[in-house]
Amino acid sequence: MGLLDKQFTDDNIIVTKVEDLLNWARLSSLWQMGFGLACCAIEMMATSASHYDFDRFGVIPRPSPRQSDVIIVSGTVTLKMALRVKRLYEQMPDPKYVISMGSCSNCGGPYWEHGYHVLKGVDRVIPVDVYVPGCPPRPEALLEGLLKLQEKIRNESLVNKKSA
Amino acid sequence: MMYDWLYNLTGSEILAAVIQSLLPLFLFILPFALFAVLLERKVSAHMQDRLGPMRVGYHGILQTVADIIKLVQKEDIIARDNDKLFFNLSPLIVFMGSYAAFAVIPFSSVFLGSNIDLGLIFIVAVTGLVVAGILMGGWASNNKYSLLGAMRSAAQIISYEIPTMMIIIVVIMLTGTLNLYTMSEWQTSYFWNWLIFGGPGFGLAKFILIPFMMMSALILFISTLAEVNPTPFDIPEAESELVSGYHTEYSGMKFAMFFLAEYANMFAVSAILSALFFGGFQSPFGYLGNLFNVPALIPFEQFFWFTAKGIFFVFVQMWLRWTLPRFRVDQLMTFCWKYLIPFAFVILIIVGLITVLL
Amino acid sequence: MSLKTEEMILNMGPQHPSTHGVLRLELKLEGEIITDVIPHIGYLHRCFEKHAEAMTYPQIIPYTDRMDYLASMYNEFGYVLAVEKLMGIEVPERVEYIRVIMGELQRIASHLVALGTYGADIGAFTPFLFCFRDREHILHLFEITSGARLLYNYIWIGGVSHDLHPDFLRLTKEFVDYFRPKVKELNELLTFNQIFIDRTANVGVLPAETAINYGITGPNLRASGVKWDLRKDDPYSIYDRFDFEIPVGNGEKGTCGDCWDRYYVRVKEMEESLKIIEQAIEQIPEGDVTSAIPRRVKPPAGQVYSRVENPRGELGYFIISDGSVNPKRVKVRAPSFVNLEVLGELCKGHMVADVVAILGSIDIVLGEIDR
Amino acid sequence: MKTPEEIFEALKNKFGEAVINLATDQPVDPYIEVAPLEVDKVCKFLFEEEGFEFNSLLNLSGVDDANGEKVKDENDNDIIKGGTLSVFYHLESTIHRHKIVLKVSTDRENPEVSSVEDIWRTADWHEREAYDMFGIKFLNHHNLIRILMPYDWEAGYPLRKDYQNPEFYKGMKVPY
Repeated sequence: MGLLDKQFTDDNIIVTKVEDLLNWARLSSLWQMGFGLACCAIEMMATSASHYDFDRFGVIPRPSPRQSDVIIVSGTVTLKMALRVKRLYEQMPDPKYVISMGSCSNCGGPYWEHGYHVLKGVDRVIPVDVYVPGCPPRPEALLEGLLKLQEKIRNESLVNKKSA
Repeated sequence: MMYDWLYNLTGSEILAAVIQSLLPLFLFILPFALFAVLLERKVSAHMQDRLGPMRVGYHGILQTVADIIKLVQKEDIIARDNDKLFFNLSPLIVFMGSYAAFAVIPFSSVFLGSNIDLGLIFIVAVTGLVVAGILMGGWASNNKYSLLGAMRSAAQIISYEIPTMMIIIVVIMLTGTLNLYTMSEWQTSYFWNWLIFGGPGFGLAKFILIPFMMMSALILFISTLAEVNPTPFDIPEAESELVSGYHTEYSGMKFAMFFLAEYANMFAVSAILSALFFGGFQSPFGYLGNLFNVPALIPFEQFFWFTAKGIFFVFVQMWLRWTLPRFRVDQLMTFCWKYLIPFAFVILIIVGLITVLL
Repeated sequence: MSLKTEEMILNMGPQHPSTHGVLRLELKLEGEIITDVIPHIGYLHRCFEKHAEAMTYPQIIPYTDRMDYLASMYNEFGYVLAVEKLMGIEVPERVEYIRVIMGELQRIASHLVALGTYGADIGAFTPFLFCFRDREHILHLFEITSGARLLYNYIWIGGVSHDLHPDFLRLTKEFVDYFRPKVKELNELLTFNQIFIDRTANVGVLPAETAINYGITGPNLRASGVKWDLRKDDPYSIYDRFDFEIPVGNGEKGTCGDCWDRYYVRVKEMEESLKIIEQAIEQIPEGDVTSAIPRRVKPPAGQVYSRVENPRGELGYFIISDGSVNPKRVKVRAPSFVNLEVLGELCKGHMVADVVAILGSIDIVLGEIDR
Repeated sequence: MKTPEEIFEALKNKFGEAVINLATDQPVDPYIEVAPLEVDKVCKFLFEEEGFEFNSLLNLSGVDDANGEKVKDENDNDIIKGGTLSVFYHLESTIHRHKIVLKVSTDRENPEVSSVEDIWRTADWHEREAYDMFGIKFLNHHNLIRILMPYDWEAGYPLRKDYQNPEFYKGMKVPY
């Protein structure tokens, strides 16, 4: 996570106010990695396009993992691709988030049984923050997933609860 | 001038100098860059039947603030194979180059960083630093996309500097000065005195000059546009080809510096264009301060007109950016060497003859 | 003395903004000039053919959707035709019309994505969003019919899953009227833009001979000047009843078979599809749409190769049945798979920026290539 | 326009033993069966001979006939011993507008078929796919490596009927 995360042992007004500011900035400007895998990528593109407009939430696609905050794993992750997805995730700078979009990347989707080359769930290689179900999820579902992620970020803390 | 004013105010030379050098940064460049990024997103959104940022503040006005605060928080990745010194230096140089250009830009007759006689040459020189920074970044990233982007960028900026310089020479021939402030002063009030309409006075020369001046302004606009890399000239960072070009490997604040420098640069070139051809800080219709006899109002009016012209040209840049496709490297070079430079040359000669003969 | 630069290998993909998915291209460069391109595919291999062997015939339909996810309706259409051919099922008139309307709407939707992303590849981002905006209207039509936006499972063996929405025909007509001017808008914004023409004309020229030898089909083949469209040349369903043109490339802005031709053929095809849709709406009869759906799909033992003109080219299904409820083998002749093969040939001697232009003009869908 | 019968006659006259028979008992398309190591010559003939000119290879698909003997291996998995693998070729002439299906059958344990890659360039990837999925070796293919599966996939050929999926691939669990 970021430079200040979990660096404080006790809560006080300054820390909480700073925390609110930082969390607000993080959640308002989630730059998405422009990275599509399969069918869901088309819905992801539709979400960024005029009709649904991801930009309203401050989400813009960045082509380079170094400048992105959230990776939307949109589609079937195959065994051949899995290590690349992991690599991309590792290339992103902290704090970073993962949205798993669609049944395939949640759990293998329709390919769970006979998919000899399908990774059954991207959570086997990278940690996932929000799962969006659907095959493919509607753009509204992806937006909901994004709002859930924002909620999650809003509750992040600079205080290290364990040491407190 | 501003320095004298500040000196009188603070009574200390050092303090005055420091304030004077920081003022543009805090008063103008940072707010402007933030504003320009938002403007870009809003302009592009409305051109594309979208709304753009809506959730952060009223109609997303705090969007870029959030972006910057977020970027500050991000991890600063320096990969093992990066050349650390140059990798870290590059964004600083790029940012410095575009920031330094603001020192001589005459925002108004009072608000002017430094009134040096070599203003134009200074701008061309410091924006040259940007190339060095980009090359450095591209090389130090140790990434093939960055390297290709940096190489393209260097080739592009250096080529387009030639028509820029030629047009600047044309302007120098007419105005007889390199000082941007004097140049703006020379094109006194009322828009028909602007250089694009042949400059002040109503001689025969003015009317002969008008078509050439319009062409010069166009060439200058195109070639300076190429130096700040928006589409159709965004070859160094061509998203669909080179991922993000020379800044592919940069994260967090370093990326933000490239980002802000780009928008600062956008304004800088617009400022040059308006200072050279569009009367700089001069109002097109005379001043309210003169009308109501309040001279103190005039610098503010001038500031308003200058930024308004600057932002208008920035808007034109964005407009082009979201309308046109991108050139290919060789086409870009062809465009420069086969069209812009010969035209600039012809204009140079004709304007030279006009100034000598008429 | 000639200067020689060291060969540089550039890996483009699997994550790259303009590889249209998870394609990986290995570019061998000399400076910015391409000496060789090696495509590496399989990053989206989802084992369709294995699934097909384990499923019953109707269960396979959703999987065909997921192959070419930009033209799902047409994938179902092709598969269903193959099974019907094997079983000898005659489908009701209304079903044929519904399938054709869906197929042509799908063709427009698919071409819109192709053209839009092509614009984005060349660097013009706005047409991309305009195309997606128009595509939403088609997706809405699909949604009121089948309930899904992208993957429909609508066309079934012997029929369609249910009848059209009562408003469907009216809305489709409205869409046709809405869309005609939009094609013009796209042309003004992108097609005849001089920079766009400079970027695409005379780039990646594919001669007709090479195209046929490489098995290229669809708009890519037609752009090379070969008038070959299965809707006319090997008519299936009821395509022989409609009056429409086959647009071919003629090198209007450059050489016949260049990227611009490939692009423009798609624009023209959208207009032709509109014509077909209009005629189909006029002619569509009333009737039951589910009457011919068989209770049990158990084709006789044998093999069949059936093909349709997918938005990307010839989509063939090769089905071997052993007389049971599961097929023994389903092989898909995916048009993108075949079309992509020629990429290396087209790119040689061009620049890095052209690879993107050429790849975009071939219009691939990775789901179909890797299956 | 030539019917499958005419094509079969011509091939039989030209190649004799290499062309095995014409299967007409099929519900839709009849096919001509050809010897696996002669298929390139047959195809070359069909490609070049005037009146045929099959200039387009529509499809090339491997098939596991699964007609061998089913036995249990040491881990109690069904495997198939013996039998054949087949390859189907769908040819079309865009000049004469006729189509034909060729079939070759090859030994399952050591499947070898001549490559037709230098006749139709499109066969390159099709053959690589058949190799990838079934392990059919196409002789004289210039670059016969896996195409869809990872290059380092070691667990066999997935579309064979007795394929067993591995438990792990590079540390990732494969089954659900």
